[in-house]
Amino acid sequence: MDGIHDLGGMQGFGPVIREQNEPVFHAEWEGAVFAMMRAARARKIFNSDEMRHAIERMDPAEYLASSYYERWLAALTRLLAEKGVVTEAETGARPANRARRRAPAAGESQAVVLDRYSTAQSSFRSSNAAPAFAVGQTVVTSNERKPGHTRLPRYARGKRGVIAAQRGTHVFPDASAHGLGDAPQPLYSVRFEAAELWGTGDVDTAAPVYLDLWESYLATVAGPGGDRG
Amino acid sequence: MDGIHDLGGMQGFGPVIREQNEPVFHAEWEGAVFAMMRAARARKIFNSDEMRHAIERMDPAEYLASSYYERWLAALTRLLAEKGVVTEAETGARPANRARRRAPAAGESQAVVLDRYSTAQSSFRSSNAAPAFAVGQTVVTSNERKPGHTRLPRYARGKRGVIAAQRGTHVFPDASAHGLGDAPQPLYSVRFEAAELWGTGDVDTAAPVYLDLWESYLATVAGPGGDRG
Amino acid sequence: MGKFHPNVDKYVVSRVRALESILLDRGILPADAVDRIVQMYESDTGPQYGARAVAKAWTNPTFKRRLLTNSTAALSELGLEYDQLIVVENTDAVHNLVVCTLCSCYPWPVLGFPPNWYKSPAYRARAVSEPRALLKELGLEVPSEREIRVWDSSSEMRYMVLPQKPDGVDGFTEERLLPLITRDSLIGVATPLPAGGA
Amino acid sequence: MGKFHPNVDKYVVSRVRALESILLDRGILPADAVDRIVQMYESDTGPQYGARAVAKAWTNPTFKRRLLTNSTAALSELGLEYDQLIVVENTDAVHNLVVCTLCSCYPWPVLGFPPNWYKSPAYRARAVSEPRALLKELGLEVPSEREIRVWDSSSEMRYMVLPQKPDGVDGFTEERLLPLITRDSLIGVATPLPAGGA
Repeated sequence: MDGIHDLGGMQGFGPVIREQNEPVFHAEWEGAVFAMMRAARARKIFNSDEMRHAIERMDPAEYLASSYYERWLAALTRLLAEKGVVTEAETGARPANRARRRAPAAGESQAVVLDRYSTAQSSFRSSNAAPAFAVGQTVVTSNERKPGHTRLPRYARGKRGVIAAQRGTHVFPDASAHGLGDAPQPLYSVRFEAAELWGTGDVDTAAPVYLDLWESYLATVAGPGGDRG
Repeated sequence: MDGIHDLGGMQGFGPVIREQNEPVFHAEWEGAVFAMMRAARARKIFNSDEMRHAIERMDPAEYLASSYYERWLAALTRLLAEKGVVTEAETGARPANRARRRAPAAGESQAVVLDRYSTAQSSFRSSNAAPAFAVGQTVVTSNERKPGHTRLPRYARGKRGVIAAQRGTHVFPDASAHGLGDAPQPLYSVRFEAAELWGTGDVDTAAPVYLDLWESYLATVAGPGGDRG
Repeated sequence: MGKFHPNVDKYVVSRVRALESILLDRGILPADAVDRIVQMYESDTGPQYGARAVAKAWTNPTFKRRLLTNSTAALSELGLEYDQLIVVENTDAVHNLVVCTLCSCYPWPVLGFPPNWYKSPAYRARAVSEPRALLKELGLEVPSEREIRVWDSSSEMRYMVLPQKPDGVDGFTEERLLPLITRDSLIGVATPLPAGGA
Repeated sequence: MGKFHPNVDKYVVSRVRALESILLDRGILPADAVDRIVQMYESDTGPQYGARAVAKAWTNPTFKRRLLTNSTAALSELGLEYDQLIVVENTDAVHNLVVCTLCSCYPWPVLGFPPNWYKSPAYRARAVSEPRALLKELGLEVPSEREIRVWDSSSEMRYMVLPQKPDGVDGFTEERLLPLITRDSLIGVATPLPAGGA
């Protein structure tokens, strides 16, 4: 979807402010949201593509007004409701101060306190299908406007690029976010020249963008540079 | 600029809610903002293109969180400061309850309480230059990403359309918003097919969009349908 | 008041009052301007000119032709000097819809103040890319074979729809037709009211 | 806390507490999970693995080649099982910069938690379209003739920059190099600290 999350190239946001000695969490509730998200993911209540799409479906004004962990909280609440685990009415009705952590039983949290990365989370899938595009080939991206989750940003829609690398076969987020399974596809690193993305104005031509794009986002172009010259 | 104001085609905003028996102003302060804007415009402190650009320069999160007249207030405050009429420090420092309207002198507001439309506001300009494009001609819009004000929406950037009508010669907002005078140009009504704008997905092909575009936004395309076919 | 400004009103009101008092002091805002402007617009708002032009076009074919080809001349016959209007005609083949995606441009001289929904991000975002679905949500089903032309008001030209005349109003005078011609029908999100409906 | 949520904190905290108590009751959230996770990440965060890999690459050309061509194998030598990393090398001709415009994808296993600025709309919006100007604002001047490659993390592959080795560190051990390798230099918004600077 062409949602508010698709920020690449937008103007008007002002400077990037770096905080010195930034803490891991800025408040206790951020850590709690992080832990709850971990737990829900460990219990396989939803996957990472569903989580991203839940964030994308926030009201655009609320999205921009929210901090990172507020967005996580919104997505978590929504997905727990959509999956029938916790209704929104329950969350709203529960008295705010009821959370009392019991004394921990040794080892209890093992299933939830995950390793920092587990290969079970890998997006790679085995495949017998050969990739359709070769390194160096010019491709054009889809101009399709999808109602659901996709990982082709709006700024790179209908644009020409060159295959920079093959990245193997991966879970397809456009399917995975909608309960349609892994539907794996070859993935490519595609290089886009700045003038192709941002036009002919005051553009820094020595600043290409590389995107990882799934095979179904891409189509061949006639001739090495295509018919646009 | 590719700012938050450029909303055409964005997804995720939800339903359009119509208010029954909507009042002209929803609160007294809205009428005051409207009147102040009228007064500032009547005094020629800024023009309508500068006003639009001031709204576009709002912080994106604040833009979406604001109502229509809150945006006007933000633009008015900003422009009065930028034009050196009222500094932002003055607005902030002034006690909130100091506004006391004096008893009106008869006829005093005549210069400000404008007619609903005055031909002095017309955007038409006389010109000897013949329009470069003819009705029926296929054109392609600029892909230029401008830092300032422009009236070519992002969804119609780098797209092909057909000249539907010539609209005469008009003030050019991209100049007028930046103190660069009227810089008038021929204006055209351009028809864009939905598939050109929104791609090959689930698109309503019988829903073309017509935009009024200035000559410098447009370029010719080789052949009647252009080289893209 | 923005949806996400829980306490915005007080803050906004205090800023407005402060600015108002400064502009009064400096003579930029005449003392009676706010009251007079509010009074004027609250008493004289709405689509009077637009509706009048449509009623006349429905009953007078030569006026209709002028309205569609030279609206400035047609509107001056109604006592309105306005040179920026384009009138677009609904037919069995074409339905027209007006929007402004970049801000909220609207033909104030003929339609009065724009309603809040017209200025909402939802309308501005959706009208260009999914007009048929949006109109259906708003209660107007446009047959799939009828083209919907969306007029995105990107210049100072303004757009007004000339809706199709309802059935059963042949022989109606302009005065009888007027109440059928709603603001929403002149934007393109509704049809005029039926002959017995006003 | 959102910039425009003046009183967000209390409201958010109450929603978080309510949800936490429900998930505890249902056994989805183990009783000690929040404390253990917070403690684990607060004590063990930051770019340790990433910095270690770079220090080793600077001192060991064959490891560097593996890191650039098969990061999974290289990282497993450092005790990390991670198969999603692409390492991109800065040279005199190319500077690399990592962003995620659609959300905030970041190579957590090698760099720890992403800083807030990396997740900010401003960084996500600007890094792809005006990287050189943005880097200059952040204090890093990249010569105009040097290509800036922006890696927008659109898939589950993650990106880490292999920065250029500072001058004057020839013969340094990995341990002496480590403190020069900042998180920001591994994202591409800074260069490593100078030899005397840590």
